[in-house]
Amino acid sequence: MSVDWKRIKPYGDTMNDGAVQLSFSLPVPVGEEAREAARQLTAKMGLEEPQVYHMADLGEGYTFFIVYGKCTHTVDFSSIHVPKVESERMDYYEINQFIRERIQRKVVVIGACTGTDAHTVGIDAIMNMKGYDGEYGLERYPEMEAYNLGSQVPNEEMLAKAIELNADALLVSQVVTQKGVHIANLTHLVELAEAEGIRNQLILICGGPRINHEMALELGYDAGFGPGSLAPDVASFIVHELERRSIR
Amino acid sequence: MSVDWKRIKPYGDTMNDGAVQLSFSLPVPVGEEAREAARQLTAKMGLEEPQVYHMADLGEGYTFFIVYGKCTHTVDFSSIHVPKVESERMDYYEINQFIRERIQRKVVVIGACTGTDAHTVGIDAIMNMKGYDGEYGLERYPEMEAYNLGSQVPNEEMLAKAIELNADALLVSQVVTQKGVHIANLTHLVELAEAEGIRNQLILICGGPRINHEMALELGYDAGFGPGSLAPDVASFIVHELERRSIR
Amino acid sequence: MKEKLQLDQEKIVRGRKAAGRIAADMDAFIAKRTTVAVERTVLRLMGIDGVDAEFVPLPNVVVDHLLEKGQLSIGAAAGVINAGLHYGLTPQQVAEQVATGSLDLTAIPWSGWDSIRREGKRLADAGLDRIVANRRNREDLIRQLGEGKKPYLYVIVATGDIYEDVIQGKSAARQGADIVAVIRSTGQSLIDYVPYGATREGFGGTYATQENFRLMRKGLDEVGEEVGRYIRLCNYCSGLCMPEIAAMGALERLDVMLNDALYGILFRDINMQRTLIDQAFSRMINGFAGIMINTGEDNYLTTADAVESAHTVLASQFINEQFARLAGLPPEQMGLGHAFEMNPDLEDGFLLELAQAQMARQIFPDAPLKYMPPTKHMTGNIFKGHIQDAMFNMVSILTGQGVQLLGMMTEAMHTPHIHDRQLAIENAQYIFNNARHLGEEILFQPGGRMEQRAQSVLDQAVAMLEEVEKIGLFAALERGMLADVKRSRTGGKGLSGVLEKGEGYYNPFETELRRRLHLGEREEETAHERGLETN
Amino acid sequence: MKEKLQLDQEKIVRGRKAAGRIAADMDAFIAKRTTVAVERTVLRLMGIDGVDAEFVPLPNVVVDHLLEKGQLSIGAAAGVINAGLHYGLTPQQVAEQVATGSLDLTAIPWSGWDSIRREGKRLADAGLDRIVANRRNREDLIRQLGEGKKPYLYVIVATGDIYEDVIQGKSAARQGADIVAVIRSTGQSLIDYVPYGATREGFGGTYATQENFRLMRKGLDEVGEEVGRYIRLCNYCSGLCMPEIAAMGALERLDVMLNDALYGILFRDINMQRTLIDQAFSRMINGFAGIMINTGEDNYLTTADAVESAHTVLASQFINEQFARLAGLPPEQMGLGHAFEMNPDLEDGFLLELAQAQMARQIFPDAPLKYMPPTKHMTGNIFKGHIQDAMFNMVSILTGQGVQLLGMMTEAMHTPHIHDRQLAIENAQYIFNNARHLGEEILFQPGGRMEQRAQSVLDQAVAMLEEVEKIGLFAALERGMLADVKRSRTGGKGLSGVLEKGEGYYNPFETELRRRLHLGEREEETAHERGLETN
Ligand code: B12
Ligand code: B12
Ligand SMILES: Cc1ncc(COP(=O)(O)O)c(C=O)c1O
Ligand SMILES: Cc1ncc(COP(=O)(O)O)c(C=O)c1O
Repeated sequence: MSVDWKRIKPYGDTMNDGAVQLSFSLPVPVGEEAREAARQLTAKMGLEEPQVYHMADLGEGYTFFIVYGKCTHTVDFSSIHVPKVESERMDYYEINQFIRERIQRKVVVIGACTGTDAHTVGIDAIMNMKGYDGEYGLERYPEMEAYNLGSQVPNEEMLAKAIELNADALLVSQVVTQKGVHIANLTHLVELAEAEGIRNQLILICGGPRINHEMALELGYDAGFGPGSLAPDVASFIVHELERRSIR
Repeated sequence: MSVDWKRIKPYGDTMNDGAVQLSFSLPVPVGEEAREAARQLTAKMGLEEPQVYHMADLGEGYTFFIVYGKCTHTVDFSSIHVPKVESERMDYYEINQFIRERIQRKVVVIGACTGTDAHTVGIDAIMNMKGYDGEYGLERYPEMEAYNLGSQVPNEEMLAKAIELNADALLVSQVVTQKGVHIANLTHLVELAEAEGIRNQLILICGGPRINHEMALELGYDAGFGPGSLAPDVASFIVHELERRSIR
Repeated sequence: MKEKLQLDQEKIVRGRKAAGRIAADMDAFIAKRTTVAVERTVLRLMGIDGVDAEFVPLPNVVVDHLLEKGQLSIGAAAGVINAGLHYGLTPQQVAEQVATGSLDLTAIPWSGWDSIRREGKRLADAGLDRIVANRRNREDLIRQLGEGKKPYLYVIVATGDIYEDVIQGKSAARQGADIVAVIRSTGQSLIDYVPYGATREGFGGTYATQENFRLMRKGLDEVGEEVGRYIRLCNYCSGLCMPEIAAMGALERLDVMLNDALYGILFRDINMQRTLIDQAFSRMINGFAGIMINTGEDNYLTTADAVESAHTVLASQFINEQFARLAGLPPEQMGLGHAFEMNPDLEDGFLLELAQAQMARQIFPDAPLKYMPPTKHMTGNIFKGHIQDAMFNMVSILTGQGVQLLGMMTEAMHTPHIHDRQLAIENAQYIFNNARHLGEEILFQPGGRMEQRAQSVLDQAVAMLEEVEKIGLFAALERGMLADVKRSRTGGKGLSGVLEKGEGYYNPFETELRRRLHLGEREEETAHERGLETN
Repeated sequence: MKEKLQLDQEKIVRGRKAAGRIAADMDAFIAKRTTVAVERTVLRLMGIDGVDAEFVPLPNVVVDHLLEKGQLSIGAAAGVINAGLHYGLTPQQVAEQVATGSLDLTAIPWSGWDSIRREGKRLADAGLDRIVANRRNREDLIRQLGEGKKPYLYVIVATGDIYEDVIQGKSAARQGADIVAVIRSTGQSLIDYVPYGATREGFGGTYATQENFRLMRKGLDEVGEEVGRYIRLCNYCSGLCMPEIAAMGALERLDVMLNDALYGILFRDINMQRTLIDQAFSRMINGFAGIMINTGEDNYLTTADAVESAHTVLASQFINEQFARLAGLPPEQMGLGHAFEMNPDLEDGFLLELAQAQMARQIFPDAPLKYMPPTKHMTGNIFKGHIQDAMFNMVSILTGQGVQLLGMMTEAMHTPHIHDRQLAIENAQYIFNNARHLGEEILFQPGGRMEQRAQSVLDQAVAMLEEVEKIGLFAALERGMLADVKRSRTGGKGLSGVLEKGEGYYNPFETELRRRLHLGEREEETAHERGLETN
């Protein structure tokens, strides 16, 4: 029963039993052939003994399935390395002190929910005076000047504001992700910033429920923050990055 | 949006989007590395853009995940052929008439829930006088002699009964399937029957929630009946098979 | 039957009175104004449709033309009718010629108000008769096919592609859905025109276009016929094109439309004058078309806490009710909104929610309340989410809600997949059937936690309404008294589309609607009074 | 507090009286008999453990030896004690020598009843004191660590491998489980010995062995310490080794044990005499050990319909209650069973279930009712299953059940996977917390559907009990009056293990237990009377 870290497999009730549950629909009419199609599909996914435990007719030639099977794939857990925001997390007081002592001027931060996205709760959680989950938002930080532009802000408008206010960091929130609209929108902002020649003067940060740091880096951002992020996480990153850049 | 029957893919809200939901546990402690392991595993299963939407610490070094992703595998629906019990399904009256006219003697049937399995509801549904789901059980059929041996019947005892009563068909129910106990038990019965040299004189039928016809054939049975089967399904098969054998 | 919660009836009357005055005051303001959207609506109802070479909808082309020429303040109808009379053209032909630039509506000899009003009346009758025919058609179909039991099962489709939406909607109807709503793409509510034609590219929803309405209507009629149940179609009015979309809905036989007097202001930062004027005309159309409106009180609780802010929902329901009354919309068509947004981790949260739902039911006895599912407390844990939705269904069947917007277990990740909807419907069907008459069998402890909760929400709502009444709705919105967002009277989107009505302003449809809806002429003196009548 | 459902109190008294007479009559029968299992139990309590070269447990070896020699009817204790006294051996040493064949217990000089009874009393005190110590230990741990709120969250583990079970049990405890039950392998209840040692190969469950008990106890104690909550351990008595397993449970500090007076007869075709004799002694041990028993009324509804057969559950609860009383088991340890097996597709099924659960709560006010989840209506649709389980949790918190055996969404496919349990616990925690005091806030319509339902179930149960009382329990079982299965008095498994007590029969543990449990000597004349006392 001891774990082989090089070959991790799903676990139901016996080590390496591979137990996995799936559900999905297929564009085929309900019936035994549909059931077999579901079985074949999951077999292709590497499941042994796939069992279709439930099949429901959705009408219009579609069928829904619930399948259990034994996954044959394994993962090498020992080799996993996840890029994380590396800066040490400070608290509200430490961050302000850090700015006073090491940056010695106010840090200017602009936030917005961009494009056609109107989900402001996330960016508000990071920025609002009253804060979120027991943490003050950036607007409360005495050593920061924080501007929350609100929702549905065009990328152009956000960049114009960045230039106008000589911003240190831009905080972009993206919540709607259907058809990859957030990717397109986030990429567009980076391109605009590069075109304006100000990419390097800015710390570009994005966040949202489907964002993670690794993906943010891939999109050309300096950091990405996912679900559960709080103001100190972001602020710590910003001030460390500012210091790092000034040294460089 | 038209369906390519040669390349069927899961469907969420757009043809061929491949949308699939999975859940499983891994024997790794909760954390970002665990999340990545789940992602990698589902990627190996052929999912693109796997998203770990939920992760729960199960303690003891185990973590539970709910993942959505886009399945890249496809299935050729046009080539699927599922073996089915082919005999035409008759009703109670037709079956009895068929026996009177074409078999011209009582058909002897023995049923049991074998091995250590005590789940009699299934076999009772097929055999009991009062029937199930609006269909009389085999005990009610005037042209049949049906014996229900009940639960936890050893294979040896069942075969002895078959010889004693000169049975035409054996009906074996298997409901407990943990660790493949039903496979072992069903195989054992076939082996015993072969050893006794009476395999060919018997119609061997198995049934249960995890049984299907294809699998029954593989195990050496003449037919298998899964969830939702009713007495007329089985009886139709038996009498047709008896007639077929007598002709041959 | 004795009411389940003993609430202070006096308080309810006071709340309704305050809301009545708030609405009536505003109506006097509205009476003197029109908007580009209202005028485009008039043109649509006159039969103008289609787009110009740049894909600008013809109603926009004509209204912009008149606005530019400074002639919009007498209403768009007059110019178009005048041109029609002069050249013997239909309104559509007039619009097409304006679009090609071959016609300048301000440079045509004036036929005189008499002929114009006569032709206006004729066109209004024709337009409204089409709507009446749709309404009859709906009633016939319901009579023939029957309909689902209440609470109606209401689901959304939101693939972004109308053809996929039709499939998903039909599938849902087969599962048991009674109402199918097509959610709009992000951003549509902030564009000042209605896109044209069938669309296949939306984000988080599908554009509301007349062709899309038609395609969906056709699909649902087909499946309704097959399953033997009339399937209602829903779309969204609120936004910069509120009355236009109401008209489109009336013309394509939609059955339900989202229409909230304040939503655009609070949640989309649309200018308050604009939205309040637009909502009035849009609701007259909804009311006349026999369309049930759905108000958007659920939105209050997506940002605020359901315990702390429950009273804002009730206050808004009172206001929406009074604006609807002023538009001649009967209580039976008032799908007032509220939502199950109680934190699932709250001890006894279920009690509080049950109390609030029961309270709403008692205060608006004739309204088919629209109950929204848990959304903000839904997480990536679909299994827990599915039971949160079950609890929501439980409250609904216990309190007799009218329209159940089904919760989806995948709420936190994507707009519904085809089977998400099936599972949601199955969830509701199970609970509704298995606990069908439970509401009749249980009573609430007099003076208990639930009664106390409901009474305290009512008290807070009434206090709030009386405060708003004192300062007026505009000032209240400016102070952020609703939903905690401050809006300025001249800020937000769409103010430039607001116009004071000029001397001789003429809107043939409004005139005819007021007549047919038995709404008296608006008189500023009596407005304050009229708002008071309660049903 | 006024009771929620107004039930006919007279009927409740009549039901209890009938059950009391049924049990008392049977007790007179039991008093005169013993079984191989009872005798093996005595040996186990005297400290005999281990297996012989063929893996036959030593208690079996010794009892079989005495049986063969025709000496078992005076009880197994006498022979072993006599040998011990004679050779200066411990019971374990005696048993080991019997196993190797080096000792014939029937060929040893007789020490005389006085010495034997003296030594018997000493051994009984030692054995029972070990149990007392366990009981104290449990009480101390609960005092130190605390325990979960009621209803206790009860989950099963059933991997077939005790080491996996420990992991799964500890994981469950961390999620919030209060009771962990290790389900037995299929078939164990029909073998007439208890397997030995740690086992890793079971089907649909894990063998109940004393070593497995110990391993699990250790695991749960560890995790209980860490999570700061005493975690109860449960296993199964009913079967051919009923009292033996009860003894093992008492020795290894189990906290809960399945123990039903009729289960083995009805659902495992164990001979009725055998089970009834076995259950009596097993319950004395459970009672004395402070172990809560769980009866198996849920089983009635896995084959019969929950509407039609609800009264059989109640009748059986009455019978189980009276047998428990005769064994000195206090109401606080009577986890009487019932189950949520109402068809989910039944209109108003939830009302009926709620009525039945409330009825049980009122009729057995001091018993920590054990409520079983939906099983037979669970299907491969895990999503619907999860909400069926939520409804079950809802009924429980509304009616104040004591022990909630958590439903698993995967009920129709496999014994629980590690996360199935986590989701089930989350389900219950959500519902219990979110609707914690709802039961206090709702009343039931007097004379309504629910009250009528409960009263009718009660009426039917009482009629049935009075019928059984008339003909006696054996005859009733023969006629198939319980659970629709007919059993013959001499059929079924295990009859050969039943013996009439011979002249001078001696069971030191029974004697000492009756004393410590303040159970008077059994007298056939008064038995009929004693059964009548109700609490
Ligand atoms: C509340 C809500 C709304 C409210 C928004 C109110 C408001 N002012 O924000 C209203 C009702 C207006 C709304 C409307 C719509 N919504 Co909405 N909505 C939600 C809901 C229920 C909760 C979102 C939320 O507030 N989460 C709480 C916050 C705190 O979490 P968060 O955003 O993840 O933020 C945290 C982190 O991600 C991070 N973070 C976020 N941003 C940033 C930025 C930076 C720089 C950093 C460092 C960190 C950071 O920190 C935050 C705190 O920890 C979700 C469903 C759900 N349960 O998640 C749907 C959801 C997001 N909505 C959705 C949709 C489709 C819509 C609509 C388009 C539907 C329609 N067609 O009408 C509209 C249109 C809105 C628009 N134009 O964008 C979909 C999106 C689907 C998708 N994946 O694309 C969801 C998932 C619902 C669904 N299943 O359909 N919605
Ligand atoms: C009822 C039940 C019981 C009852 C059985 C009563 C009885 N007399 O049958 C009781 C309470 C006694 C019981 C006990 C146990 N059970 Co049980 N039980 C169930 C339950 C809830 C329903 C089974 C049922 O009756 N289905 C209804 C019938 C009509 O359906 P069916 O069997 O599929 O039969 C149909 C078809 O399959 C077919 N069919 C079946 N047999 C045959 C035969 C032939 C020849 C033909 C033609 C057709 C046919 O026709 C039938 C009618 O359409 C299931 C869970 C579930 N919801 O499915 C668990 C379940 C089957 N039990 C299970 C287990 C583990 C046990 C125990 C081992 C638990 C324990 N350790 O205590 C015990 C031991 C029993 C034993 N020794 O076998 C597991 C099996 C896991 C697995 N896959 O291996 C299940 C799935 C529950 C779970 N998730 O743990 N159980
Ligand atoms: C009343 C009302 N109108 C309209 C909408 C949709 O508006 P939009 O299309 O702007 O997202 C909503 C959304 O919830 C609403 O509640
Ligand atoms: C009272 C009682 N005892 C024992 C059991 C388990 O018995 P077995 O091990 O025979 O399956 C059950 C099963 O549900 C039960 O209800």
